[in-house]
Amino acid sequence: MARLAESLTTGSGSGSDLSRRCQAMAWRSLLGLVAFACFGCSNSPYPEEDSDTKILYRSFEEAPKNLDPAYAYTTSATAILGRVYDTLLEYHYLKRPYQLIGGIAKEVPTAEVLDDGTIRYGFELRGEMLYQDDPCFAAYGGGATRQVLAGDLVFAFQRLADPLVNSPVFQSFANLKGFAEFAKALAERRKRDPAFRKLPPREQYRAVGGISGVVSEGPHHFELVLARPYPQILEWLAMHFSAPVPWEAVQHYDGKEGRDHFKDHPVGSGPYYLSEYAKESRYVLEKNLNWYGVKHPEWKAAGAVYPTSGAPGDEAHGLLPAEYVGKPLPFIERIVTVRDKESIPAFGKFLQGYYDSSGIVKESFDQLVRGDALSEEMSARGMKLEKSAKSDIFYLGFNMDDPVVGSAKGARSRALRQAMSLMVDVLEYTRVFTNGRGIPAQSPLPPGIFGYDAEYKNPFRTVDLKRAQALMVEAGYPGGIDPKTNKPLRLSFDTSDTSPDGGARFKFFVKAWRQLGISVEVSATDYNRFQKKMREGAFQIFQWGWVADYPDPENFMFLLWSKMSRKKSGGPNTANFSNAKYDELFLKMATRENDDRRMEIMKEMRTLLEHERPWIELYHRESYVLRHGWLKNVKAPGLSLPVSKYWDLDAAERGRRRTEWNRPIYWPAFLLLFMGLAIIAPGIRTFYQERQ
Amino acid sequence: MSEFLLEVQDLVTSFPGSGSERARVVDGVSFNIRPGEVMALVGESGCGKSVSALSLLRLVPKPGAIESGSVLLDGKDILSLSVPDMRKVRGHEMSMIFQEPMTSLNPVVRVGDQVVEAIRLHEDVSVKAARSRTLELFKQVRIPDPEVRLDAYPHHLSGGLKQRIMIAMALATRPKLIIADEPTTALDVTIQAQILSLLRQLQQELDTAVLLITHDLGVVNELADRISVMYAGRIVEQGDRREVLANPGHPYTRGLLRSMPGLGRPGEPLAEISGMVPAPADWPRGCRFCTRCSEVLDICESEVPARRRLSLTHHVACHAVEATE
Amino acid sequence: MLAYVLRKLAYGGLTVLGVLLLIFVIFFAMARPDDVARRALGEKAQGAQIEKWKAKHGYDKPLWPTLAKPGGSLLQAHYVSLLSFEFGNSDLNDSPIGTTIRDGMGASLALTIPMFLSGLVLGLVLALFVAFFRETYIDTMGVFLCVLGMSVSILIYIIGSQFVFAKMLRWFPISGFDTDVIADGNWNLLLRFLALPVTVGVLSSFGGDTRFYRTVFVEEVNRDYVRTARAKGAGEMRVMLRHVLRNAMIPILTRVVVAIPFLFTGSLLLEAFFGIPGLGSITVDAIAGNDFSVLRVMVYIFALLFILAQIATDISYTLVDPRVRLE
Amino acid sequence: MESWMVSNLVVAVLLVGGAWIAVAVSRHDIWRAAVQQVWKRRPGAVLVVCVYVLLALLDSVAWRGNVDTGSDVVAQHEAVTLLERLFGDAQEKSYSAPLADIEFYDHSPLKHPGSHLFGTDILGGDVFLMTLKGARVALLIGGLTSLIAIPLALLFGIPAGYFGKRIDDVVFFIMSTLASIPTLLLLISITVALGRSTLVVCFALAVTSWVGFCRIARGETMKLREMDYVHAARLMGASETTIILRHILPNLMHLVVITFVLMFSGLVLSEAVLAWLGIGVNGSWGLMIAKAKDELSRDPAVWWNVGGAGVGLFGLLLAVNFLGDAVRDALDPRTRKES
Repeated sequence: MARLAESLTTGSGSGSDLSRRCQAMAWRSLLGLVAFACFGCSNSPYPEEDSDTKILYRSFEEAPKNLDPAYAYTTSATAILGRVYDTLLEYHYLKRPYQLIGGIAKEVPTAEVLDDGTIRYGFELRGEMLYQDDPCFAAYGGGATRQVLAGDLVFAFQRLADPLVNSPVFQSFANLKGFAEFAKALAERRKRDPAFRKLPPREQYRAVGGISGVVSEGPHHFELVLARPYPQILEWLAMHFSAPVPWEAVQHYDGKEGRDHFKDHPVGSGPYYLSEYAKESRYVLEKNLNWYGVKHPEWKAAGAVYPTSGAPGDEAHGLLPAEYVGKPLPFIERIVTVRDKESIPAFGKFLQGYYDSSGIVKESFDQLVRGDALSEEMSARGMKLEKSAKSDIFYLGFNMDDPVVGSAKGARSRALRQAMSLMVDVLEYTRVFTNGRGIPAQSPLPPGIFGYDAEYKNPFRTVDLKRAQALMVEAGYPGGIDPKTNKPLRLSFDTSDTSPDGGARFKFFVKAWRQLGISVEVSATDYNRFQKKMREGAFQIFQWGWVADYPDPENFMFLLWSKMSRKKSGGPNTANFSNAKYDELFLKMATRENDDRRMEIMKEMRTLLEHERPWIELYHRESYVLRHGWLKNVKAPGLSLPVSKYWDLDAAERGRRRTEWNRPIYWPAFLLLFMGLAIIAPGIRTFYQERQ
Repeated sequence: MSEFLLEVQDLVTSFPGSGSERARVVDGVSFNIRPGEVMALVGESGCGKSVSALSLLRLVPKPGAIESGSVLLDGKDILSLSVPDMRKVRGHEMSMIFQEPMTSLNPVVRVGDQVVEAIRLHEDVSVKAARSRTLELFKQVRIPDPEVRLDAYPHHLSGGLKQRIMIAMALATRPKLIIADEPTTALDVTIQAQILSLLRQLQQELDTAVLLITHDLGVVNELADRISVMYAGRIVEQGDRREVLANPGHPYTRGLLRSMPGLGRPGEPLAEISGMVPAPADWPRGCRFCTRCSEVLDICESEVPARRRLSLTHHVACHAVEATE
Repeated sequence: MLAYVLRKLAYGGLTVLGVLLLIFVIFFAMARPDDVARRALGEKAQGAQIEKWKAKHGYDKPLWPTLAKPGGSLLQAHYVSLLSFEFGNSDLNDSPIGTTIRDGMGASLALTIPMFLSGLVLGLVLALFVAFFRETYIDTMGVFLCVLGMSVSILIYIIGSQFVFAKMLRWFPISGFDTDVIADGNWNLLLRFLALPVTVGVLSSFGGDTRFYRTVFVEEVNRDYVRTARAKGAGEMRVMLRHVLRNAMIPILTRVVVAIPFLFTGSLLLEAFFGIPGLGSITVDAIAGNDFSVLRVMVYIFALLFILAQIATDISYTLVDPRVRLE
Repeated sequence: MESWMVSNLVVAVLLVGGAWIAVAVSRHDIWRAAVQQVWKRRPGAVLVVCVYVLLALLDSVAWRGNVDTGSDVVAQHEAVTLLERLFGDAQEKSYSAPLADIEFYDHSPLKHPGSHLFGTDILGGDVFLMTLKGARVALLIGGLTSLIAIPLALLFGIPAGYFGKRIDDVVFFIMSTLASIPTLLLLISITVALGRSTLVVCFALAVTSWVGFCRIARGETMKLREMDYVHAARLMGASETTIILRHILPNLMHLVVITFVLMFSGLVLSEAVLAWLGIGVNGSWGLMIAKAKDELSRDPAVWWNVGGAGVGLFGLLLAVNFLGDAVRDALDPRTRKES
């Protein structure tokens, strides 16, 4: 501009002179731009020097809130905790249905029924396991690290019971002998005794006497005693809740004097440790050289080497390559996880090679997937597609306390629910909204869970307009007309999903029910308002989903257990379904091992639900995971388990691909520049000519 | 070289009108000024005086534009100068004093600096030198406490002082011609007299030519050597001050004179010219004064009156006047 | 002057108290402690856990003070914690809010300061340019382009620029940021991350700003003192830079200084779409996550900055306009 | 009374009101001159705005019956607007491109091939029709919000400016408090506190936008209060109410009109951002654009939805912005002076 000013003020008046100046200016700015283009322009979000290391790049949408293993219960936290903490048991990487294998414990124990009716599980721990290096050990007179002891497990279980930790899984562990009593004693003693309150947690636990059903004998033997049969406890042991926790870490990281909080500073014995944690934006996991799998490759422990066998078909899929089978884990040096709140930019970065794997955003599905396989274009880029069924269920629920759709009117309202269930076409729904991803649900149970029956077809879950109309007559609303008002029956559909996308999805259901003459109004409110309605039972129809905590049918069937009713107990039975027969069957089924009798009971429950229709089951999600060719040994887990210790990647190949895919295109910049000049230059000339 | 400092020939300045036609606000104006002479351009507001003045400096605001004519300053054709050359003329050879001293000074710049700027724009002198020149100028225009005033902001000063500063600014580079556009209209009567006498004095001291634009015949009487009377974009009468005032040829000039207190005969009621100057779009085809003229003839409405000579130094453009050849 | 500033500050303090009350009313109308707890603990939390959570976070107190127990209300706790700048911990993830905000501010400023400065300079230069060529087709086109720019939603700018510049032309990363980049001084990478959001930010506010500046300039250009300057023989450039710009600074300052608080609070949309972990992004998370404790602090800080900025505006007037005196 | 009847009634009121304003305007020289000047300067903008208003009116007049509703039983009991009647039933299954004969993704033939000028959306609705219907929502947002905000601003601004002292202090306190809260947060909080509906969104927008005009009204009133004719009226014994209603208010009307037009585009744009945050108004262009964020990244991209909404929004804003300039030039005495 200064140059321009100069040329204008001293302008001698001849147009050609001015345009010569303009040309000079244009060339100069072009050169500047080229200079920037050569050195500064690149769409890579990472520093160049990292490109040769075996770093796995991932993205996350929601920030983890809390990394206390006893407390954290979100997918984003699990992604860190599952890698940082080792658990007593683990799931086999390849086998399906899921199979528990030893983790810290050498083997999966069997239940022993004791004389007093309690059930005991005994665990033999591996010796010589170390925690990650952490200053907290030195703070209490130790070295850089120390051994993992059975006492740490006892401490971890005591933390689960501690009311101050406020663990979300308290109920699930309450079947342990003495668990609830311990919690109560702790609370009372704290209330009574201010001096006691000031003690470190470990000493408090010790002073109250511990949990009678959680015992360690020597450094490597650990025992659990259940007061009641609860076979699902073993599944819980494969989760981070009961992972061994060093008391030093809990005591040291108290948030005082510049120290972290324990919830932001996990200290574990797993294959990775957390080396950098900017909660809102990114975190880095580094290979833990103290991990027993790294220190003792000769052990060939099940969870520490690449498996030698898998599920049928794994071999053909290249999941058992010779160069990996039996090799010690982990292969990847570092895991960098970066926050991307919006799915579309995140997916764009995956396509550019800056993330190694990604889910498929539905918007790009049609470009990527043809039928069941990857499109040719994507295959040519070396991408691979992994599919798996997730252990979850999405459903529409009725509020069973509602006077119109609920159970109060008995057979009439049941007929209404049946009619509405008959109208929802899940296949069409998944086709429109999830690219056909999703298995139509016939009952609450998803595939891979005991009790799932692929043959079973729910008679009320195939579209049948005639039958639905007949049921409407039965329900007292012929043609959908409410005899009271002489107008179509009005119902309301509540949701807290206020996104535009959600709007379209709910309209789909509304459109379906309109064919019966039912006018359903969607009321999309914010989270709080929605929660209030749910709490108070002031709603009629809603959509909800449930993701399994562990692969057992009990974890699904309890969603309709009357004790879990949202209105009465704040539990997850949001339909407020209450049926004596169902409750009785549920209690019978819950504590049984997976045997034929259990199967029978569940069939009975299924039939009951089929008829009562508190839910219109929609679908079980299928997860499609895309990965680049340089990422190896990937098998998609249906549960949210961190399995990246089994993965490997080829950094050199990745570097080549990234460069190849991301060469900047510069010519539009020059074009723009020239267009700008072309527009302005004649204006300046005419302006000056006019002034002469 | 002619005897005139400034020669204006058939100057036409127009503004966009209602339709596609442009309204000629200044329509064929011609006059000239000798060096050291005071020429008064007289007329009611809205008759094109100010636009004529601005045309001389080529400062007609957009979208107005000078259409044709010629302006010669010392024989130099102002209208064909390049923009930078024109800039050298402004403030240097020809400067202007505006009607509104209140708004014509930059409110956020010290008044001294504004005068310094006027000097340094045309002369390559140091700030210090320019400042001492400014101080001299302030003294010359009789500003009390000139040292203090140098650093004052316009809002610190009264209207009269501001106008003195405007005059100082106009004199800064000793121009040959000063255009004074109603320099006293916005001031109190007592201040008016002071400013007028100051102008008169300075004009005589410096022997500068002045184009005085005013509607006030009293001012004219006091200052002017010659008078041009303007009505609706045209000059209707021109001549030596004494001749025009003593023997006005045009009914419009007579009207102006009659409506002046003090110039008519004592005891006689003040007459007024009925109506107002019509807007440029409504200007009649013939004599533009015909809608308001008390002596209107048939011919007035259809034909533009030619210039008639009353004496060697006195012209008038009126159908009702007989030329004395 | 000092007395004026003190009086203004006192008035500002009163406004802050009002703002705090408004925040309290609004947020507690918005969220009941139960809802906050459920959002923080997740869908699977049970009744007893929620009660414990509420007790731990102090949400078990009554909302309003009562005669019997004037001390122990939430309202009082609210005032005390904010006025003493003891922001406490987030409802959602229990991390100390003070630290979160300090960290986020860095990222926000890294985005907003370049955006603000380049937007200001570019807007002023272009407005001067357009005003300089007023009444020519460049002016008409400039105004048209400004209105054009104002008539496009910022969402379209963001989506479009990510599509064109990052995906098609591959000039810049689609999104991303790394707070370490600032600490490491990796300017190349930082520039790469910021190029696109800064461009979008400038583009979206550009039309309105430039048009405003132009209006101010054109208004000033038509003033008498400008005519005086020209009559003195000043060139157009000189007229623009020395006379017009200085007078135009007065209305422009109001607009500019009042925009400064927004620099600290960041930009909700840009930060969300470009993955910049600044305060805007934190605010969006807090909105989505029902994090009352963070939201109220954000509003409070904004209000403080806003009030300070207004006083700063008043003071800056005295710097550019000799006619203004603060009394 | 059902909502469609209300809507019809509103149309009637608006038409009568419009006619009344037209008559009033034609009687006053200043206003008539202003209208003429605006028309002369920006005839295009005026025409475009008129088209939008016409569309909005067409989409507001509704009645029941006389339509073929296909499988939709409920629709027989619902009112259908004039605009929808003009288009008839144009439902498809899902996406189809503009003027296509087949569906976009599964390539099955359409029910109404070639009739969708802007294609169809995810549920098979005609995008062109939706775009046109968006005009009503946009005008509703702008109009209703102004209808709340402007009287609010006058209600607070005039007494503050006229009486000064305590009243002024209180109003000024309210204004500075509101202005100190970030707009977006205030908007969200209000919608969350009051629930989500068109009315609430408009109310929230009004609460966040009235302060600016209130400040102007207050300042202008202060100026008018010192005018000679106000003093004269006071001397003649006119009551304060009379002075405010007869002398102050009419002299603020030009500011009202200018504010109304200038505020309009900002409101419609704000709604688009709100839509992204999930608090948009049903059927608005903002909602269509927020959806398009996902649709554009589909591959092949679904661009016509955002295209339709973008064009609709852009056209209106462009016209309104130009109109706003013209109206301001015609009415604002500050810029009215000839240059």
